[in-house]
Amino acid sequence: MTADFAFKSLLLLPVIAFPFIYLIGRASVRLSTRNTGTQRNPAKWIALFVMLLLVMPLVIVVKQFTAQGPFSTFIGSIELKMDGVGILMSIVVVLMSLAVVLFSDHYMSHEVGEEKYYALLVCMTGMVMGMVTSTDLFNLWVWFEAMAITPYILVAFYHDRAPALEAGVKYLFQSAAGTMLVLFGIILVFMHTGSLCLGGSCAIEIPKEPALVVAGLLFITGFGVKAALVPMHTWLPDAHSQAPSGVSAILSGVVIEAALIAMIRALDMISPVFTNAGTFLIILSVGNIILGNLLALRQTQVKRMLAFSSISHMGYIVLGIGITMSYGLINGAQGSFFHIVTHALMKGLSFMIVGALMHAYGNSKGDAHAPLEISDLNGVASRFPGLAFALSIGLLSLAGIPPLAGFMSKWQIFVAGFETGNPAMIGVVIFAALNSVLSLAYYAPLINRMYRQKPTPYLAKAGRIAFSMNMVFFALGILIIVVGVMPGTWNWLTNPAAQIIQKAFWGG
Amino acid sequence: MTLTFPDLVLIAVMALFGIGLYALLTIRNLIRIIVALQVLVKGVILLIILAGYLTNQIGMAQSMALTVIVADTIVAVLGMALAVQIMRKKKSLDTSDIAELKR
Amino acid sequence: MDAIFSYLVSSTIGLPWLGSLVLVILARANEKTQHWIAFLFSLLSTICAISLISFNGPAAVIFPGGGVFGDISLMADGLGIMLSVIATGIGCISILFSTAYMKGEKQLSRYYSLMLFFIGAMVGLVLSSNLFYTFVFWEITAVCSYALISFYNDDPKAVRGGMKAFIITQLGGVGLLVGSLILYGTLHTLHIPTIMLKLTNIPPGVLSLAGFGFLIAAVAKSAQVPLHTWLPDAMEAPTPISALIHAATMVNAGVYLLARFYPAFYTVPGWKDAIIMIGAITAILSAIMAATAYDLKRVLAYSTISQLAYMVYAVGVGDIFASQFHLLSHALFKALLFLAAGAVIHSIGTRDMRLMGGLGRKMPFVRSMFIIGALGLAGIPFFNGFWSKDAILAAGFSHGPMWAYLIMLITTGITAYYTTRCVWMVFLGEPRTEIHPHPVSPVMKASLFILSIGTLTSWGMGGRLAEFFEHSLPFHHFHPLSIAERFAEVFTFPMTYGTLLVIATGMVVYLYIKRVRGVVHDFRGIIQFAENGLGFDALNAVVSQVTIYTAEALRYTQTGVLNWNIFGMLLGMIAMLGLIEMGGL
Amino acid sequence: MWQLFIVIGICIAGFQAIESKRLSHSALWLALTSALTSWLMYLLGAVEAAVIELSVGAGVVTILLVFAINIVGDQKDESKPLVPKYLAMFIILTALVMLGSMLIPIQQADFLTVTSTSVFAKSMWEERILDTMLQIVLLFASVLGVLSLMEDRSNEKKDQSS
Repeated sequence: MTADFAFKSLLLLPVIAFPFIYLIGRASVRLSTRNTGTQRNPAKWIALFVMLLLVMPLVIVVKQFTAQGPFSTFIGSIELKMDGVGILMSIVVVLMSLAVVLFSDHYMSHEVGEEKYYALLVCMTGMVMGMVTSTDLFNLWVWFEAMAITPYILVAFYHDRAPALEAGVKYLFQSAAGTMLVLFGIILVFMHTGSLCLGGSCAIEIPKEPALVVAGLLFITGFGVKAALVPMHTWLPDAHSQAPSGVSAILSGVVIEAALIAMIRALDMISPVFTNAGTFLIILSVGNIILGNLLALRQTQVKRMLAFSSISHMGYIVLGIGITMSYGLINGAQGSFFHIVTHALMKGLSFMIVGALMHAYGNSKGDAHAPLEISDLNGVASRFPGLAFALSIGLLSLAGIPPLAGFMSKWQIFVAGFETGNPAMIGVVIFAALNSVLSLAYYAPLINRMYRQKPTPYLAKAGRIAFSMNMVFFALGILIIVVGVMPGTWNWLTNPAAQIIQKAFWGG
Repeated sequence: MTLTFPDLVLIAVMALFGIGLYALLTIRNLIRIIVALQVLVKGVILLIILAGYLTNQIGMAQSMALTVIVADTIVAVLGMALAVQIMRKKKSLDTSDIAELKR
Repeated sequence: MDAIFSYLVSSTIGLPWLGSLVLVILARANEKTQHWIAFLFSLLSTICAISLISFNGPAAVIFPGGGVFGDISLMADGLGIMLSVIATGIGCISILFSTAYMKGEKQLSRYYSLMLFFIGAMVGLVLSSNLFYTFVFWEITAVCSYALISFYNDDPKAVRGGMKAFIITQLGGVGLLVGSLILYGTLHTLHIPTIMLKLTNIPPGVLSLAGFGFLIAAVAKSAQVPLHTWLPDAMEAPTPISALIHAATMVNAGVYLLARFYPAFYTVPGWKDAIIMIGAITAILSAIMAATAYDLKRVLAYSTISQLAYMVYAVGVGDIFASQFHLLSHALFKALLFLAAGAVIHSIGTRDMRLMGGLGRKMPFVRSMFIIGALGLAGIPFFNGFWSKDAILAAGFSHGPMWAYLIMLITTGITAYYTTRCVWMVFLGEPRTEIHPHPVSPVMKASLFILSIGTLTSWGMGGRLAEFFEHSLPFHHFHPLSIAERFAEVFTFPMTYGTLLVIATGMVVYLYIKRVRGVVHDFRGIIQFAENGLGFDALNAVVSQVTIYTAEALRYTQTGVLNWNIFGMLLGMIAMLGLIEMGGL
Repeated sequence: MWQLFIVIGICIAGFQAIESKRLSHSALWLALTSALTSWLMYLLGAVEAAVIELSVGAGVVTILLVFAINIVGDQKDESKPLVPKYLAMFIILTALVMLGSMLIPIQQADFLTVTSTSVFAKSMWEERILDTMLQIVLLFASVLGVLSLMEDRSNEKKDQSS
C-alpha cells in the first residue's frame, strides 16, 4: 500500500463505512427480531472492525511521515496535507475512538438506535482526521461543520430524557451561531486575499487590511465556541454531562481540541497581519483556567464536574499554544500538544469509568442514565477496587500530580512560560500553577469518597463491570502511568507538531 | 460619498447579520431562533457571492455558497427535529423553560 | 563498584515501591501476611540505605530521560544518605509498630502500600539530583501524606485534615516549581550540581525569585508560620503515620531543600534574614501553642513545628551541619515520642490529656520511653537533643542577630515547660478519670526501645557525620569536630549554661504554676487565643470561605439559558474587538 | 442605484421575519428574505447559486419550517426577551459599528490575475469535489440524526435480554 493510498483510505474509510454500519445494523435488527424474536445487532462489530482496519493505513502514514516528513494528497484541486499536527490528532482520535467503541460494547448494548450511535461515532472519527489535514480554508470549514453535526446528534442521543435534549439544543444553536462567525471570517479572508490556501502551501501576499484582523477575531470567537474558550464555553458543561459517557470522553478528549487546531490553522493564514493572536489566546486561557476550576468546585454531579475541568484544561492547552504564537518558543506548543494527548487519555479514562459506574448502578437505581452524584462514589473501592484505582489515577493525573502524565505536559507548558523571561508571562504561569492546586480541591474529595468504608445503598446491588470495559480502563491507566514515567518518549510526535505552529507564526 | 453596488450588498450583509444576532439574543421561541439563524445564513451566503464577485472567482464562490446552503439547511432540519422533541417532552419551546441545566 | 552502587541506590527507592505494588496486588491476602510483607520490604530498603554510607564521596546514577525533563539522576551524598537512612529506618520501625497498632483494621493493604510508597518517594526526594524529579518526588510524598492523613476517611475531620495538608503543601510545591522553572529557564539544565557550578551566570533577580520560591516551598512543607496550620490537623492520621511522615521525614524535606540550596542562595539579599525571621517567629509561636493544647498529639505536632523552626533558623544563621544534626536528633526523639503516645492512645482510646494522668503506674515501660524522648526534646544534657540544639544556639549566638537568638533561647524554656506539662499530665500525678489501659504489645515495646537507644546515643555520631558531609558536599563548608572537641567546645562556651538555666526555669515554672491557679486565670484570654491556633486557623478558614463564595457567585454566570449563552459569546467578541480598536494590542 | 430598494427590502423582510410573533408569519417573511437575497446574488453574477438559494432557501426550508410548525402547533410567541432589549441592541450595534468601521468601504479587488476558473460546474465537480462529497456525508449524517431523534425509545426496556 503506498502512502498516498493509505492517506486517502484513512480519510475515506470511515466516510464510506458509516452508512453501511447503519444499514447493516438496521437490517440485522429487523431480520433477527422478525425471525428469532431476539435482537441481534452487528453494528458494534463492524465499527470495531473499521476502527481496527483504520490502524493499518494510520501505521503506514506514520511510517511515511517519520521517514520523509509531511506529505500531501489531492482530492480535486484541494490539497490534504499530513503534517505533524495531523499525525498527532489522527493518532489520538483513532486511539480514543477505538477505546470508546470497545467501551460501548457493553455500555450501549441493547440501546435503541445502537447502530446509529456507532455509525455517527465512526463518521466523527473520519471528520476529525479530515479536518486536521485540510489545507483549504473553506474546506476546513466544511470538515469542521461535518465534524460538528455528529456530536449534536450524539449529545441528544437519549432524547427521551429532557436534559439530554436541552443540552443538544444549546449545543446546536450556540455552535451554529459560532460557525456563522467563522464563515464570515473565512469569507473576509477570501475577499481580501482571493485565496483560501492554508499553511503556506501556496505563496500568497497577505495585504495589511484591518478586515483580516476582524477575520482573526471572528476565528477566535467562532472556533472558540467549539473549543470552549471562556466566555464562549457555556454549552460545554451541559453537552458533556448529558451525552452518553463514551461520547463525553471523545468530545472532551478530541473534539474540542480539534476545534482549537482548526482555529490555529485558520489564524496561521493571516498571521502576518493579525500578530496579536497569541496575546488574545493567552488572555482567554487565563479565563478558562480560573473559571473552569471555580465552577467545578461546587458541582455535585461527577460528569458535570469533569466537564468543567475540561474547560480549565483547555486553558492550559491554549496557554501553551499562545506562548508559542507570541514568543516563538517551541516548548509551549509542544507542551500543548503533549497535553492534548494526555488530556485525551485521562479525561477519556475518567469519563468512561464514570459511565461504567452509572451503567452498573442502573440495576439498583432503576435508571441506567441517572447522573452519578458525588455521594454515589462512596465506598466504590470495596466493590470495584481496580476501577477505583484507575479512576484515582485519572483524577490525580488531571490534577497534575507527578509522576502521572497530566503533570508532565503541564510542566512543559510552564517551562515555555518561564523561558520567555517576560514577568507578565511568568505571572500567568504561576497563576496557572496555583490553579492546578485549586483543582485538587474538587478532584481529591472524589478519591476520598471511593475509599470510604460506608458504601452507598446502591453499591451492593450494582451490576458488574464488563471485561471489555475493564480492558479499556486498564490500557488507558497503564498508558497514563507510562507516559508519565517516560515523558520524553512522546517528543517524536509532539515536536514536529509544535514545529508546524512555530514555523507558521515565526517563519521557522 | 457614493455607495457602490458592492458597498450596498455589504450593507445588506451587515444588516442581515445584525438582525440575526439581535434575534438570537432576544428571541425565546426555538422555531423563531431557527428562523433567526437562517437570516444569519442568508447574510453569509450573500457575502460569499460578493467575495466571489470582487475577486473574480464567481464559480468557486457559487460552489462554496451551495455547500453552505446545504450545510445550514441540515443544521436547521436538525434544529427543527430537536425543537419538535422538546415540544413533545416539555410542551414548550421557550428557552427559559429548557434551562434546567445550569450552575 | 559503580554497578553495585547503582543497584543499591535504585533498590533503596525501588524495594519499597515494589513492596507497595505487591501489597496492592495482595489486597485480599490475610492480615498477618500483609503486616510482615510490609515489614520485610521496609527492612530490606533500610539495609540498602545503610550500606550506602560505606561509599565514599558523592556518586551518581543516571537513567536517560530527555528534553525539558532532564535525565533521572540520583546522587548519594552526605545529606541524601543521612535523610534516606532516617526515612527507611524510621519507616521500618513505624511499620513494625503498625503491625501491632493497626491490628484488625480494614483496608490494611492501602495503609501499607501508601506507607511504603511514601518511604520510596522520600528516599527519591533526597537522592535525586535533578530538580524536576526532586519536585516529582516532593509531590508524591504530599499525595501519600494526604492519603494517609485521611486514612479513616469516614471521619470528616480526617478528610478535612488531609485536604488541608494536601492543598497547603501543594501551594508550597508551586514555590518549588517556580524556583526550578526559573532556574531551567535561565540555565537550561535541571541537574543540581551543574546549577551550583553555573551560579555566576544567573542574574540576581532570577536567583532571588528562585530562592524565595524554594523558601515558600520549605515553609509549607516544614510547616512554618504562616503555612503551618496543616500539621496539627494532620494528627487525624494513624499515629505511626504521624511519627513517620509528620515528625521524622516528610516535614524535614523543607529543611533539606534549604540546606541543599544554601550555597546557591545565601548571597541573595534578604534570603537569610527571611529564614531567620520565619524560624524565630515559628519557634516561639508554636511553642506557645504547644503549651496550651490539650490534645496529646497536637502538643507533639506543635512541638514538631517548633523544633523544625530551630532547624530552619540554623540554616538561616549559616550552620547547615547544626541544622542537619538537629534533624537527626529530632527524627529519633520525636518518632519515639509519637510512637509512645501512640501506645498510650491505642491502649486507652483517647487523645485528650485532661482525661489522662497517673498512667505511669499502669504502663511503666511506655512511661520510661516517653520520658527519654521528652528529655531529648527539652534539651537535657547528654540526650541527643541537647547537643544539637546547643550547636544551633551557639551558631545563632555568634552568627545571627541577637533578637532572634533571644527568642530561640526563650523558646527552649517554653519547650521545657510544655514537655514537663505533657509528661506530668499523662504519666504522673493522680489519675483524673477511670482508665483501664490495655496491655502494650511486645512489638510496640521493641520498636520504642530501638528508638530510645537512638535517642540516647545518636549524638555520638556527630563528628563522623560532619566529616561525611565535608567530603561529600563540595559546595558547602563544614568544620568537622570530633566528640572530644565538641565536648570541650560546648562546655567551655558560657551561653551553654545560660541555656541550661532557661531550660530548668521552664520546668520549674510548670511545676510551680500548677499550684497558682490565679496566675493561669489572669492569662485566660491569651491562652484561649493560643488554644485556637493564634488566629491562623481562622485565616485559613477565611481564605477557603472566600474561594467558595467566589465559586458560588460565579455559578450564576452559567445561566443555562440559550440567549444568555449567545450573549456571552458576543460579549467575548466585542471585548476583543474593543481591544483591537483601542490599539491596546 | 435601484438596487438600494432590494437592500431595503431585504432589511424589512429580515426584520419582519424575526419580529413577527406568529411562527408561520416568521417562516413566510424568511422566504421573502431568501428570495430577495437570491435576486441580489443573481445581480452579482451568481446565476446557479441564486437558483439554488431560491429553491432550497426559499422553498425547502420554508416547507420544512411550515411542517415543523404544524407539528408543534402554530403559536403566537408573546414572551418578553430574557436579555434586555436595549442591552441586546447596544451589543449588536457596537459590534456592527466596530466591524463596519473596519470593513467599509471595500475596494474593487485587483485580483484579476487569479487563474481560477469562473465556471460553477467545473468548480463544484472538479476542483472542490471534496466539498461536494462532504455534503453527501453531511446529508447522510443528518438523515441518521433525524431518524435517531424521531425514533421511539420507549421500547428500550422491552428489548433488553438481560
